[in-house]
Amino acid sequence: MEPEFNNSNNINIHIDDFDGPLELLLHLIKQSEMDIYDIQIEKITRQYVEYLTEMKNLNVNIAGEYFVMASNLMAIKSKLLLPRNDEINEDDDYEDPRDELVNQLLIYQEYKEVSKVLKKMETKTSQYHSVDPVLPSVDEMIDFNDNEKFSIDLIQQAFDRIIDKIKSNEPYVHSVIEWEYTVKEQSTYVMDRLSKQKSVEFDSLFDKTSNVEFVVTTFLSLLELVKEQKVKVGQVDDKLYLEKIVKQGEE
Amino acid sequence: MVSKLAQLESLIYISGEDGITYDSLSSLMELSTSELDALMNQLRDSFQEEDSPFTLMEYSDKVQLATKEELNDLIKGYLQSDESISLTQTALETLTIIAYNQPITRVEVDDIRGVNSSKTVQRLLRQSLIATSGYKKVPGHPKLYTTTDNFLKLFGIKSLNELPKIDNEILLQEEENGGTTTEDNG
Amino acid sequence: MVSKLAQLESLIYISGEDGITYDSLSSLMELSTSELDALMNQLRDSFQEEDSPFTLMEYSDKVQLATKEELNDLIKGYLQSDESISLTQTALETLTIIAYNQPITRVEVDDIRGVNSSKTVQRLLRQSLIATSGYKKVPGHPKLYTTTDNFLKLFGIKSLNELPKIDNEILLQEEENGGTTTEDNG
Repeated sequence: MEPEFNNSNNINIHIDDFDGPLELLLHLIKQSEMDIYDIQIEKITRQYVEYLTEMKNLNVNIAGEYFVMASNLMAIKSKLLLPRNDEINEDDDYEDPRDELVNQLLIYQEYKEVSKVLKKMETKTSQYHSVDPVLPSVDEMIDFNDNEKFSIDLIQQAFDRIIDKIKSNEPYVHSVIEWEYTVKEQSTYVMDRLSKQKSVEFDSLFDKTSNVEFVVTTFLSLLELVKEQKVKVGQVDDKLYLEKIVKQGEE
Repeated sequence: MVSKLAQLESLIYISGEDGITYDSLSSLMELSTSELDALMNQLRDSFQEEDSPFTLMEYSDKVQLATKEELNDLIKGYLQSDESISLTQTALETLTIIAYNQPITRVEVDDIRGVNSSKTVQRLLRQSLIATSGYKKVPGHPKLYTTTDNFLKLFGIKSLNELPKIDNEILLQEEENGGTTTEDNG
Repeated sequence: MVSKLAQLESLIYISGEDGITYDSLSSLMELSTSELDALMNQLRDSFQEEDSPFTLMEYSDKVQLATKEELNDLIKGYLQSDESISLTQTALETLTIIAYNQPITRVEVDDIRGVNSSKTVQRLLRQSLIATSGYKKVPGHPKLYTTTDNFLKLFGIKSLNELPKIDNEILLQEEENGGTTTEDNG
C-alpha cells in the first residue's frame, strides 16, 4: 500500500498521549487539514486503522474504545457507499451518516478548548500561596473537648470511610484489553472460508463461541475486503451472503 | 491594642488554606453582614499597598489569605517541593465536562469523552475536586458527580457562574443527542 | 508592585509554624546581614500598628509569624467552633490508620490511603498526636510512627485496647491489597 500520508508523524505520538479515540480522530483530521464538517471518511478511516495497526505492531496495549471507534468509522463508510435512492436524493430528510460523529467531535472539541482556559486559570491560581491552618496545641484541644467533640466514634467513622474508599478503588472492569484478533488474520479467515465455498452466509462466519472481539474484527476485515474489491456482499431475503470476486486472469 | 481590621485579618490568617466562612467571621466578631462587608473592603484596600504581601482568595462562601502573585518566584525559591495538585490533561478534561454538566453520571462523562473515565473520576474524588451527590433516577441508579469548593479554589473562581462561557449552540446539540441531562444548567 | 518589606513578610508567613532562618532570608532576598537587620526592624515597627494582627516570634537563628496576644480569645473562639477543623478528615483517617497499624511507616500509610500523607504526618507530629518510635529494618530505614498518650487523652480512652473493634477480615484484605506490612499487629 502506498503511504498516502506520512506515517512517521503519527507513530512518534504514542497512543497513550491521546485522551481517547475522539482525540486521535481530531488529531488526524487536523493533520490532514480536513474540514470537520466534511470529513473524508474513507481517508480518515484508513489513517485511523493504519495508526492502530502500527501501535499494535509495537505491542502497545490499546483500549477497546479505539476499536469500537474503528468499527464505527467503517460503518459510516459503508453507509456512505450505499447507493442513495435518487427519489429522496434532494429530500431534506436525508441524514448524513457522518452527522452523529461530527456532533460528538464538536462537543468533545469544545470541552477540550474550555479545559485549556481552565488550565490557564489553574496556573494563575497556583501562583498564590497559603499556609496550613494554625493548629491548636493538643492540650488546648483536650481543653476544648468538654463537649466531647473528639469522641472515639470519630475513629470508627474515619475507619469506615477508609474502607469505603478502598472498596471504591478496587479494580474496575478492565477497559484496556489486549485485542486477540487482527484485521489481517480475519481477512485470511474470511478468504479461507470463501475458497472452500462459492457463497458464504454472513452469519455462518460466527458461532456461539465467537466473542465480541472476534465479531468486530471479522466485520472490519470484511469491510476492508469489500473496499479492496476482493469480496462482494449480496442480500437474499433477510440474509447476507459473501462471494469472492474473481478478477480476470485469476484462477 | 488591636483594631477590628486586625481581628478580621487574624481570623482569616488562622484558618489557613481551609479558609473561613463569612458567617463565622460575622458571628465571631459580632458584626452584621454590612459591617463585615465594610471591614472586608477596608482589608482589601490595605492589601493593595505595596508593603502588604497578601491578597484574598474568595470562593463559595469562604475567604482565605494568600500571598500576592508577584511573590510567586520568591516563594517558589523557598518551597523546594511543589505540592500543588497537578492535573493531567485527562483529569482536566474530565473535570471540565463534570463542571459544565453537573450533576452528571460517569457514563455520561464517558459518552462525551469517548473513553472510560472511571480511573480519572476516582482520582478526582480522592483529590476532593469532585464529590458524589446522590443517584440518578434511571435504571441502575448510577452515582451523580458535582464539583466541590476545592474545585472553585483551584481555578480561583467564586462560583460556577464564573466558569468560561461555552458555545451554547454546541451544548444544545449535545442535549438533543441525549448524551447528558442537566438539571440546573442552561 | 511589592516592596522588600512585603517580600520579607511573605517568606516568614509561608514558612508557617516551622519558621525560617535569617540565613535563608538573606540568601533568598539577596540581602546582607545588616540590610536584613534594618528591614526586620521596619517589619517589627509595622507590626506595632493596631491594624496589624501579627507579631514575630524570634529564636536564636529563626523567626516565625504569630498572632498578637490580645487576639487569643477571639482565635480560641474560632478554634473551638465547629467550623474549625482542628482535625481534618485527612488527619483523622491518617491517625486511624496509624492507631490500628502501629508502628507503621509513612509509605505504608500512603499505600492504604492511596495518597501522599507526608504533610498530614508532619502536622500530627507537631500536634503531638503521633510520635516516631525507631526505624523499620528495611532498605532506607524509614521512620516508624505510633500514637501518643495525647491521642488517648484526646479521644477519652485509657488504652489502645479501647479502640473500636474493627472487622479484622477487611483489615487483612486491606493489607494484602495495600501492600502494607506491619510487624507487631495481628
